[in-house]
Amino acid sequence: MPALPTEAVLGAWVATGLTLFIYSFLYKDNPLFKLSEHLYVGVSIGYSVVLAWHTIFLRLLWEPLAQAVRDAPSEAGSYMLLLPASIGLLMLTRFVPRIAWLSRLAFAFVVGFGSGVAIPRTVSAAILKQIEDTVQSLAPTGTGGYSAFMDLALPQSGINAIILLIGVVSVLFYFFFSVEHTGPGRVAARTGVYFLMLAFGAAFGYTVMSRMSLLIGRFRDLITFSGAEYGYATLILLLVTVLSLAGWELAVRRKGGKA
Amino acid sequence: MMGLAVFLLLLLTGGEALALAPPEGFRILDTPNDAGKSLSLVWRASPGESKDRTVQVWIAGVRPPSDMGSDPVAAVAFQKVAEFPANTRYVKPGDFPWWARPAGKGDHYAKLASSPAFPIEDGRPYAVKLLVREGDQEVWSEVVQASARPDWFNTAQMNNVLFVLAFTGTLLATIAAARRNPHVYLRRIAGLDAVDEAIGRSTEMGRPVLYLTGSGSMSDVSTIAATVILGDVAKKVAQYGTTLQVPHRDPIVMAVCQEIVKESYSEAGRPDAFKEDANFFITDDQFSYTAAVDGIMLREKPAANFFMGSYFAESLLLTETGASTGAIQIAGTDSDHQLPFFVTTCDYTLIGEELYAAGAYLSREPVLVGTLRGQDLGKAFIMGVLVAGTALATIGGLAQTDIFAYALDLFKDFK
Amino acid sequence: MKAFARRMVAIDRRIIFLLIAAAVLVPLLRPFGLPIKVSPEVRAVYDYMETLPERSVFLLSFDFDPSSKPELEPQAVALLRHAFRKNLRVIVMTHWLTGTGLADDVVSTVAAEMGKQRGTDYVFLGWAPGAYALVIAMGQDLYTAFPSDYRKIPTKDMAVLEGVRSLRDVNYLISLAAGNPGIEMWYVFGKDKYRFEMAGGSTGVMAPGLYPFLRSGQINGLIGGLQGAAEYETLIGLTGTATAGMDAQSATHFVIILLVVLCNMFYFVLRGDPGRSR
Amino acid sequence: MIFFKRHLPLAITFVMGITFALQYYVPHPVSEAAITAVSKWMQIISGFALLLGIASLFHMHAVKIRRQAAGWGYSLVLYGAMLGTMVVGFGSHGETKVDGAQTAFGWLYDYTMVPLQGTMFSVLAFFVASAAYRAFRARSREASVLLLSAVIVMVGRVPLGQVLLPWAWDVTQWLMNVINSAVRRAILIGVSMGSVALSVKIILGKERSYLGGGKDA
Repeated sequence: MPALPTEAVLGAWVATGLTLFIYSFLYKDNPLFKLSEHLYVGVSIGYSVVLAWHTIFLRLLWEPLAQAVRDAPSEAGSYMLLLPASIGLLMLTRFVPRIAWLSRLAFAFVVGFGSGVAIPRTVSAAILKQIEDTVQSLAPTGTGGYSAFMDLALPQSGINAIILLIGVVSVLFYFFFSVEHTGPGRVAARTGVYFLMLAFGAAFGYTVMSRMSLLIGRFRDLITFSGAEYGYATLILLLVTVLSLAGWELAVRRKGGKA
Repeated sequence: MMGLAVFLLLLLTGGEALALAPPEGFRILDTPNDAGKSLSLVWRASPGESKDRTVQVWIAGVRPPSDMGSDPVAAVAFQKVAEFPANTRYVKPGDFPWWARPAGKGDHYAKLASSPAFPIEDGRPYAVKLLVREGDQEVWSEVVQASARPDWFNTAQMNNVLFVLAFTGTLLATIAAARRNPHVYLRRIAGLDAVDEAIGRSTEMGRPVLYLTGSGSMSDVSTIAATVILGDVAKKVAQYGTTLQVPHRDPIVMAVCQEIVKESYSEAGRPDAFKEDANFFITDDQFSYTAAVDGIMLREKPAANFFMGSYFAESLLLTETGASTGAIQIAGTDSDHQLPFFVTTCDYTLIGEELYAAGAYLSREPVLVGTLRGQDLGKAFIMGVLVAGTALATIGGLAQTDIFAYALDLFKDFK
Repeated sequence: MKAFARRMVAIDRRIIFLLIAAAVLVPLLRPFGLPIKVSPEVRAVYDYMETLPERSVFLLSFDFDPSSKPELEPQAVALLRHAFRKNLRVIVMTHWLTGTGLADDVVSTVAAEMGKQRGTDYVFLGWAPGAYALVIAMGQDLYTAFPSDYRKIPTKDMAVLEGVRSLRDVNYLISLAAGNPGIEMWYVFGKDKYRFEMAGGSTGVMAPGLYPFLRSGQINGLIGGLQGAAEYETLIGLTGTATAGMDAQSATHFVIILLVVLCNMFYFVLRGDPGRSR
Repeated sequence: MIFFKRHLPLAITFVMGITFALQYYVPHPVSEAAITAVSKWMQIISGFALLLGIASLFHMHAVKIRRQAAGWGYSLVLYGAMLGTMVVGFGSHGETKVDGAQTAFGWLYDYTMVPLQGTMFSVLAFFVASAAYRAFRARSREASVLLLSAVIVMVGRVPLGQVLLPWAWDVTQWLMNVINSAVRRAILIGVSMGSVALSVKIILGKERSYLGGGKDA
C-alpha cells in the first residue's frame, strides 16, 4: 500500500482528536469539549469571512463594477452596484450608536422586499395549491372502480382522500381558538389530536433515524482513521482523551470544586 | 350511437377515402397573461384526429405597412416552426380558470414562444397558418394574423389577489376590533390549566419552580409568548409563596423577564417577596447552557419545569433530566422538529400556535388578539372551502358536470 | 419487582451510551447485508432521471453543511453518478456557505471517478448569498447571479452551459436540503415561476414536512435520509456508503425500540410510586 | 428628525412591500427587470448582513475577554481559530483546491470544520438513546399513540424491520403519505396564514420589532 501523504495523516489525527473531544461531553461538560466547541465556532466564522469576501465583495461587487466602469466610465448605469453597497453599509451603522438609526433604512428595505415577495408566493404555494390538492372528487371513477377506491396502499385512492380531508380539517380545527372544544367540537378536536400524534410519531421515527445516521457517519470516519496507515490515530487518541479526562477530574476533586 | 361508432370505424379504417378537412375555427391571439414575445393558436377539435395525422405550424413576419406590397401576406416567406400529432395540445380541465380562458374545453391550444430559430417581436404582426397532413394528403388552414404584446396583469391569478386582499381586510378589522375590546372570546388553552396544579405541587413539596424561555431573542413571537406566560406563572408563584428560577441565554430577554416578574409580584400584592436574582444569566452557548440547567435540575430538584419558547437539539437533554427528577413538566413551543420529544417527555405540551394563543389569551394585547382572531376567521373559511369544495367536486363527478368549476376554480393555483 | 425496576431505571446513562455505540460499531465492522426495499417516492426521482435525454441540464443544489454530511453526501454521490452515467450536463451549486468546500469535494471526486471534465460536462458554481433573491436572479439570468464559477472561471461561454440562460433552461433540479434555504424555497421562488421539474433530497428530520409538497406534485420525488440514499444506490446498482450504513441503522433502531419498551415496562411497574411519576 | 428615524423606514417598508407583492401579478418585462435588479442588490446587501452577524459575534467575545468573564479563555480560543482561519484563507486566496491539490485552507476545512460540525450533532444520537430509556413514556393516551406510530416507522424504515415485519413497511408508507401529509398540510396552511399575516402587518407598519436598534428620539 502506498504511504499516505503526511498532511492526510496529520489531518486524520486532528479530525479524530476533535471528534473524540466532542464525544467527551457524553461523560460530562468538560474543558476538552468546550475547547473544541469554541474552535468550531471560530473556524466556521473564519471560513465564512474568507468565502464571503471572495464571493460577495470580489465576485459579485468589485469585479462587475470595475468591468462596467472600464467599459463605459461615463454612463451612470455602470455605477448602479454602488447603490446596494451603500445600503449594505448603512446596516453596519449599528455599531455606531449615534447614527445607528440609519441601519433602520437598510432593514426597512430588506424586510419590506422580503415581506412583499413572500405574500403572493406563500398564498400560491402553501395555501391555494394545498387546498387544490385536498379538494378532490370522491366519486369512484376511473380505472379499478370500487376496489381501487378502497385501496389504502394507494396514496391517491378515494378512501385516502377522505382520510386526508378529515385529517386536514380536524387539525385545522384543533388550532382554531374562537370556539370551545365541547360537543361536536370536542370530537373534531380529539380527532385532530390523534392525527397530530400519529404524525409526530412519524416525525419522531424520522428524527431518530437521522440522528443515528449522523452517528454512523462519524463512526465510519473513526474506524477509517484507526487503521495502521493513519498510525492508529483513533485508538491512541481515545486513550489520550480518557486519560486527560481522568486527570481533569482528579485535579478538580483535589481542588474541592465542583466539576 | 351505433351510427357514430360505424362512422368512427369508417374514419379510422377508410381514412384515405375521406378528404382531409382544414382545421375549424382556427384563430390566433396574443398569449394572454404573459411577458410578451409569444402567440397562441386555437382551433377546434375534429373527429378522426390520431397520432398518424400531424399538424404543422407555419409562421411569417408581416412587413410593416411602410414597405408593404400589394399583398402583405403573400409577399413574405412562411417558415415551419412546429409539428405535432393532431391528437395532442387539447385544453384540459384545470389548465385555465373560467375567468381567463383563451379557448373552450376540448379545443386545441398551442403556444408559440420566441426562439432563436424564429424570434417573435412584440408589436409586430405575424401571419400564421396550419398544415394538416395524413398519409399523402395535405390541407392548409386559412391564414390568420396577430401581434404579441406583454401584459400588465396576470388575470389567471385574480383569485390570489382576492385572497390576499380579503385576508388583509379581515386582519385589519379584527385588530381594530381587538383594540376596542381586547376581551373577545378565545377558548382556554388546556395546558394552561395545569399551571396551577404544577405550582401548587411545588409549594406543597417546598421546591422551586424552574422556567425556561427558550433560545429565541426578543424579536421571536414564541419568546414574546414565553415571557407573557412567565408573567402569569410568576403571579401564581408570588401568591402561593414559592420560589421561581429563570436561567437565561440572552441578556435582553433576561432584562425583559426581570421587569415582568417584578410587576407580577406587585400585582399579586407581594412586592416584598420579589428577588432580583430569580432571573439569572448562564451563557449563550447552547450545550454549556444545557449542562448548567441540567445541573440545577439535579441539585435543586424543582417540582415544576416550564419550557416555553423555541428550542433546538437541547430540548431532549433538558426534558430528559427533568423527567428523571420526577418534576411536572409543561412545555410550549413552535419548534415543530422538537415537538415529538416534548410530547413524550412532558406532562402537558402547548403545540405550535397554541403557544401564541396562550400568549394572546393571557396578555390581551390587541395586535396579538386581533391577529389570532383574523387567522381564526381565515382558518374557518378554509375549513369551509375544503368541506364544501369536496362535496361539490364529488357531486360534479357523479353527475358528470363542470358547473361547479365556477366555485372550485377560485381555490386553485393558476400560473 | 419494584425494587428491581427502580434500580434499572436509575442506571447510569453512560451504560446506554455504550450500548448505542456498540449497536453502531458492530454492524459497521461485521456487516450482514440485508436487501433494501425501494419506496415509490425515491423511485420517482430515478424514473424521471431515466427519461432525460443526453446532455439535458441537471442542477443539483447542495443545501446543507457538514453537520448533515453523513445523510446527504451519499445521496449526492448516488445522484451524481446516475447523472454522469446518463451523460447529463451537471450544474452544482450551494446556498449554504459552510457547505461550499464539501460540495466541491463531492462533485470533483465523483466526476474524476466517472471521467468527466469540469467546464464541459459539469460546473461547480459555488456559493452565492441571497437565498431566495439568488433563485430569482438565476431565474432571470444565470450569468449575473454567477459571473464566474467556484474556480473563478467566467461562466459565460462555458461549454457545459451552452444554451443555458436561466433556470428556465434547466430540465431537472434536485435540492439536497438540511433546512432552509432548501427544497421549499426552490419551489416557491424557482419552480413555481420558471417551470422546471424538481425533486428533493432531505435529511430524515426534514422529510416528513415535505410530504404535502410531494402529494400535490410540487416536487415529483423525495429522497429521505440515509435510507433514501441507500434506496437510490440500489436503483443505480452501485452500492456506496449508504447501503453499507443500513445494517448499523437497523441495529440502532431496534436498540432504541428495545429501550422504549423497557422504559415503559419499568414505568408501568412503578406506577403510583411517589416521586417517580404521577 | 423623527421623520427620518421613524417615518422614513416605515415608508420604505411600505413602498417596497406593496411594489414587490404586486410585482408577482405583473408579467410585463418591466416588472421582471425590476425584481431581477433588486434581487441582485439583495444578494449584495445580504453579504453585508452576514458581515453584521459576524461582527456582533466578534464584539461579544471581545467584551468577554476584556472583562475576563467566566470562560474568557475559550473566547480567546475562538478568536485564535477565527484569525488563524482567516490568515490561512486569504493566504490561499479563498481557494480550497488548486489544480487538484488541497490548499492549507482546504485542509483546515476538511480536517477541522467538517469533523467538528458533523460530530456536534451526532452526539444527539446518544441522548436520544438515553431519553428513549429514561423519558419516552406512554404517560397519556396521546403519547401512547405517538410512541406506537414512532415504533412502526422506525421498524418500517430499515431493512431489518422490513425482513422481520414486512407489513411495517406498508403501514409506514401509509402513515407518511396519508396521515403525515394531512397533518403537515394543515400545519403548513396554518403557519403560512401566520406568516402572511406577519408580512401584511410589517408592510402596514403594525409590526415594527424588526427595526430594533437605535432609539427613536
